[in-house]
Amino acid sequence: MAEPIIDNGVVIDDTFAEAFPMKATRLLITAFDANWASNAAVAMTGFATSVIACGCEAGIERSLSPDETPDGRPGVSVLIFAMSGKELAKQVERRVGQCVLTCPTTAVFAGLDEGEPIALGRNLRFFGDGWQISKMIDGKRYWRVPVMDGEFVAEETTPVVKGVGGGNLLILGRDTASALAAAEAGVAAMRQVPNVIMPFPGGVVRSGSKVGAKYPALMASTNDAFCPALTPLAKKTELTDEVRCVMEIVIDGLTDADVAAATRAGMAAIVDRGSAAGVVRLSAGNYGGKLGPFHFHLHRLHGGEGAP
Amino acid sequence: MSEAWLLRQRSVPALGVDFSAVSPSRVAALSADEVARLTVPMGREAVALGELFEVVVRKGDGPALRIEGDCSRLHGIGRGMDGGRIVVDGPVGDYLGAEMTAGEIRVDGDAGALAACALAGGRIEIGGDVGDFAASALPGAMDGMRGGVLVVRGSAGKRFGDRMRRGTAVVHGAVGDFLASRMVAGTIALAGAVGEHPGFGMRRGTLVFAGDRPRVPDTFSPTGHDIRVFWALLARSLAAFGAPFGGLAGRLPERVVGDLGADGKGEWLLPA
Amino acid sequence: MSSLRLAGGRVIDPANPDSGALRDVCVRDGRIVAMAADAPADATIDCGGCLVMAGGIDLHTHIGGGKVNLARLLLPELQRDCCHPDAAQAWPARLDPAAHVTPGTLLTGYRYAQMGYTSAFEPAMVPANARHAHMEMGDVPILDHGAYVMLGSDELLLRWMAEGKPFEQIRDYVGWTLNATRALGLKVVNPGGISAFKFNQRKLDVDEEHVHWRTTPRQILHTLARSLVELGVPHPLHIHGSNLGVAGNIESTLATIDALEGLPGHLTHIQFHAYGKEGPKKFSSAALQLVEAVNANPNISIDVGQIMFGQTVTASGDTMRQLANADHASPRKWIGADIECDAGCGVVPFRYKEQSYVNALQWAIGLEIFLLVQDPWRVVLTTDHPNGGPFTSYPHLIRLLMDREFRNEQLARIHPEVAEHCALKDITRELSLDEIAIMTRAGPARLLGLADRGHLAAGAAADIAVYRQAADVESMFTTPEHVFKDGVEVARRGRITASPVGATHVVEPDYDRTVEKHLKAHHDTHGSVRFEHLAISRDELGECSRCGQVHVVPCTAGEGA
Amino acid sequence: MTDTTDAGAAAATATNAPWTCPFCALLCDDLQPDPHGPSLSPKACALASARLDELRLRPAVGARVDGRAADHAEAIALAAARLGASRQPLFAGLAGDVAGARAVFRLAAASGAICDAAGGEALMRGLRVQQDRGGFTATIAEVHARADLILFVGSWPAARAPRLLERFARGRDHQPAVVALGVDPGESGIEAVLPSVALADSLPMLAALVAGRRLRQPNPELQTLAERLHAARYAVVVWEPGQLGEQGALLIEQILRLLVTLNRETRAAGFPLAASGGTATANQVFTWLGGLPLRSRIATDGVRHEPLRYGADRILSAHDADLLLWLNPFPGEPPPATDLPRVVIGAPSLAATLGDESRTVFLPAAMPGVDHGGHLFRTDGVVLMPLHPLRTTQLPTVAALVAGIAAKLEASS
Repeated sequence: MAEPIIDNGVVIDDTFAEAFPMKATRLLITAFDANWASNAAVAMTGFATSVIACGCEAGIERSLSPDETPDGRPGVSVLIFAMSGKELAKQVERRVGQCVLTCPTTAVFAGLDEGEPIALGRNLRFFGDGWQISKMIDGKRYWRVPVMDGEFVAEETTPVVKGVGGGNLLILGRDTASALAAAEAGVAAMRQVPNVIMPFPGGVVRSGSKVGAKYPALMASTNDAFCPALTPLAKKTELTDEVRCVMEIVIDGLTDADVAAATRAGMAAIVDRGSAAGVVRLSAGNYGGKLGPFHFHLHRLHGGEGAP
Repeated sequence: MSEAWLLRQRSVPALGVDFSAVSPSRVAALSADEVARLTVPMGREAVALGELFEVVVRKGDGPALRIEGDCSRLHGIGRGMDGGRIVVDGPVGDYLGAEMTAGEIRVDGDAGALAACALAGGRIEIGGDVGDFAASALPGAMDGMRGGVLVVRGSAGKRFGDRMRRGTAVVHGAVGDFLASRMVAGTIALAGAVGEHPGFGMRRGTLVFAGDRPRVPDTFSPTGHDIRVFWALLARSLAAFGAPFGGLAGRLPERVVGDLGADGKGEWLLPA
Repeated sequence: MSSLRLAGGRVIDPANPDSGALRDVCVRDGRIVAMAADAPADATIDCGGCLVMAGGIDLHTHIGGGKVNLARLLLPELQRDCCHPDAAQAWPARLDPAAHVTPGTLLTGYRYAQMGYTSAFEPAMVPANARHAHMEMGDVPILDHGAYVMLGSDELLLRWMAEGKPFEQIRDYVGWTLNATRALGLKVVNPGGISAFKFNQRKLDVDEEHVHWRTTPRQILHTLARSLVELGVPHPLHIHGSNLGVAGNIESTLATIDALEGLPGHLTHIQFHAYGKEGPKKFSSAALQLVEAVNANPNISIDVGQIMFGQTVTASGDTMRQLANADHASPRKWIGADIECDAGCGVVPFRYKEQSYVNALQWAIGLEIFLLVQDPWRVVLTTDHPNGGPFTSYPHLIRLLMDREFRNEQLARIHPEVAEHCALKDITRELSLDEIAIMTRAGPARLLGLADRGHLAAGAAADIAVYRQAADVESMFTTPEHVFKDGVEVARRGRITASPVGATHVVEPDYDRTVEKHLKAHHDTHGSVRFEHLAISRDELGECSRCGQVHVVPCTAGEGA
Repeated sequence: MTDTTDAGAAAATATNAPWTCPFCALLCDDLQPDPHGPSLSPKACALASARLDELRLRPAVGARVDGRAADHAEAIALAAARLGASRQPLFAGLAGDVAGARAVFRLAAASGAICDAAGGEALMRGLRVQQDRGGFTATIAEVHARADLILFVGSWPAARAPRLLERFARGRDHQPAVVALGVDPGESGIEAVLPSVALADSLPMLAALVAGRRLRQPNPELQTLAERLHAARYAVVVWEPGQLGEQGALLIEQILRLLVTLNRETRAAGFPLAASGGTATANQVFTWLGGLPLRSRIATDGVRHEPLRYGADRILSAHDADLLLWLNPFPGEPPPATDLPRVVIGAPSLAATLGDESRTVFLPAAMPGVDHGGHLFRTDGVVLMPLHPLRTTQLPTVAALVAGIAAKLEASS
């Protein structure tokens, strides 16, 4: 292993985050005001932390001002990632059907220009029980479904593109408060980067995992090498005694460059706060490079290189 | 390499001529002589293009045809066209761009009846007036215009958009009686005066009356619901058609639905 | 008239001995004649490598009359820019097959002749519309023709049955009607049902009473079939049964056979009447049940009414069923009519789709019937033009019947559930040329009583088709080398070479003329034209049929006469 | 210059011979022409009586060529020559019987003619509905047997088919209720529903009410009418395409919509009343021969059907033809004004309406149902009525004249 970089007192491991190809789409949810757009977006991206049991990973990308939305209303942009186009279509239909169609005043539009289309309003329209109306406007089809507050407008389809899931950054802190504060700062910086989401609650996950377990039924289990409770016990540990708390930020993005940019922004924000803020090291999770084609080397990112 | 052609009129044909065989893609591959020898049916005879026109080759970046002169006896210009571009400097006969699937036609003059009839794709722009049954259906066909864009800068005749199913048609001037009769779907936007009985028997589809506000028949009923989302989308799209449609976004319309004598899912949007 | 020798062809003539032998067929004065092998003929055509067959006979094809013209009026888009009334048009033209769904009479005659058919019979002539039907048939060039007149939903029959009038009076009414309308046979359509629909009854099973007249289809069927036997009319009662197209209608079809009590009956477009209601879609093939009944009842003959995939139009007198079908119209438009207290009509366009479960099953059922009935003399090849598909699809249909490999290729394209479960997939039978000749020529001629048609023995009419033998029977049967009508060559390799006027085939059964006073009394009260105008005279028939010959098919003295 | 010798004396073959009145689309055949009296049997309507009275003034006109008398053969030859020279003939009028229409179709096919009927607008109005939506109709005997509510829409046909109601209702035990919508039936005593709006407003409203739609302001009279239509066992709606205005096809389609709705639960049918003169007959004949109806161009390379563009007036004003062949053996519509060469085949009385004859061949023709037998379709399009001569004449039939021209044309080509 090469020499670690130490910047502002924070050690940056010479390692890389390993990420996987996913399928992704972006939806624009608009509403009467920002609050209702947010309500819909929060609900539809809820319980979407990991594909392992949620079917997809989803999150709010950012808020949209009226001049950024197709209908000139406030909105929210969300990204949804899944392991296949088929699963993504299923998740979009369920989540939009249950969380957007139902939510007062909302409308939903495709947020990407190109890609393989999957159904957005195409199947939701049947809620209209024959009263739905289709409109083609400038080559795009919209469905207008009568509902109690007026009509729910949904674009017919949304394009699906290849995305990247599973980018990550591990923050090794001296204690809970400092690790959490650093993670929050990292997430806040990452949220400024377009085309990415951090799907876990608050953007942060504490239950980092390794592949497999002693129990045959489990696909993944706790990342013992990064658990402070196991520093003296685990067969192999990545921690030193001064590390008492580790937080992880998982990043899904439309491209590897987007994930890289987010990782870089997050690292920079944490490093800026310095070791004085309680962060000992930054590291990343990988499987030895055998499982995912996308490798995000922390040193290169810290050095300003764009792509991994 | 495809050529662009200019047909400069020598003489107005004695009778109506069926011009539908002269498409940009067909003539693109021909030599000037071949174009001149190309015949079009005129009654029981066939008349060579060279007899009617001086054939001039022009530089072009794709299959294109420019026709200059009084073409009001040329019927079916651009009929069934599947790409390329036709520009006519002068009036044209019936069936302009009928059954066209792709490409572009511009006419700087008036067009006869049945223009854009069964239009499926592409764009037709008529600088002058258009006759009856523009954007309508062929006899027996369940659908009229089914895609593409028709823009009429002047006025339109009767039965505009009869059985129209899809696409967008825009009239800057006045439009005749029985506008959008039996309309199946699609969008028609109007900026001028409207004749009698618009929307007669319309089943679905959208009429936007940006100019004169027609009398609302008793078989149309208002729906007071919020259509701001749809209106924003539509108004933004229509703004591209120029002045009378420019400020629509700020004129939230009244909406009525009908014709209840038919399926009743058509809508009129009457901007404030 | 000169003589002609068709030399050295393989003669497929199953009505006579030695079918399949290589021999000459000779013609003089429009008739087949026996000529010595060395006797000189004015013209000789080398038919080496060819099959020589009698001209085709379509015994059930809607070629003329009100509903056919309504279909043409309803569907101009099928004829748009593709209709060629002129004989010179080459065949097979590059035409949309849909152009043959509602062809004009000229195109009808030419297309049939171009396929080697020389006779075609209109199966549903409404009495009130009989003149019109004869006019249209008269304008079908080349083909011999004739029509079956419709009774069974006419108010007079139902009234007389309800009033318990003597059978003889009804029989004589049938005899009068056949004469008056210049018919060749008698057709019943949804017995009593067309009338019941006028009284707003929407369904009528074989043993169900007409809501107003209280008669049942069973009684109507038996009365009409018995009338024909007593009048000696050769063609059995032509029966379009109850519940056409309805899942489970095999019950009414079997009840119809039962109602005949052994009397002759021809069940037409039987495919549309052979449906069960098993399976997940409650729609299944009842071909096996039907075939069993046909095999067991020698009084029964059938034509199939095979459906072919693609656009067509259904034109039927069965207003009751057509109204029920109208919601499936494609394109979504249709015409119906209540007609003159005689009958009705419904014209509903249809598109049969390979991927439709119902359509695919209908297709399979038709083929199953063709391939499972034992006696080819009682099965006639039809698509019920245009109801199941246009008549121009016959060569394709023949190939499906003669070529199992081809059939299985088609089977692979249809709705997978049908392809997997239908009996058709296990049927290995391939029909022989003799069997095809029976189903398309000899059989229909025999069923119609046309003694001098459908075969090539000396004395028969010289209606002959000469096909160049080829492995692909579809192309072979599409374009014969030569077609002769009454000895005159009318088509050569797909080009029409002559356009004679065909003959009208009629029956003129004897009946007791006293029935006319009852008829007049009824018409004076209920009719819309004077009684004297109901009957078409021989002279008037000539006006209608462009002075074509009239062939009176003899009626034998019936059992009861 | 009329020959008033006899309409009657030379007339009717036998007093009791059947005769079919050809003067309106009802084609009544219960009239007994009286060869000596001033009129027909008492059943005769005013229309038939007037037409027969006109026949007594038989203008003695022979063939004419460019304004002068000519012999028949010369006129036929000239007609054929001009037709042969035409690059695009227009055949219009097209009244007459089946035999005439059969002959005209063949001549049209030989000359590539565009064919339209007199009153083609009205014909197309009904036709476009059949093409675009279909129809559901009844025939006279059916209406007579079953109708308990008869609704006239938009016109009162007493002047054009005087005996229509009589044919529907004579001798019935239960007389049908008769209502007129959107038209005042004058002195007839027939109940009228006259909502204050135009038919183009009232028909959609009636269709909507029959379909059970809720309207903002339902017209109470129409509401009642809708209820009566539902309650009827067999409602029959009668209309005249020729009286429904330029866009009458749209109105007819609304009537059809209403009938389809009614037939879901009860029974109902339409009864379009055709124009007189046999143009509907020509339409039937052209349709069966060529597969497409009138307003078609018939040529050896195909039939092209243009219900809008092939209107005779439109063709003439657009210079889409260079010769007019006008055909009408019944007294009635004269050929349209045109500066094109004309061949006019028709009733002798047409001679007086020709105007400038400088390029006109006129061939007088016998009148079907008066001068010779033949066949015409009754208004319901189902019953093809046989016609009988009422008098003897030397005039050739339309069929013979047209066949004569066709033979000449063929000989010269």
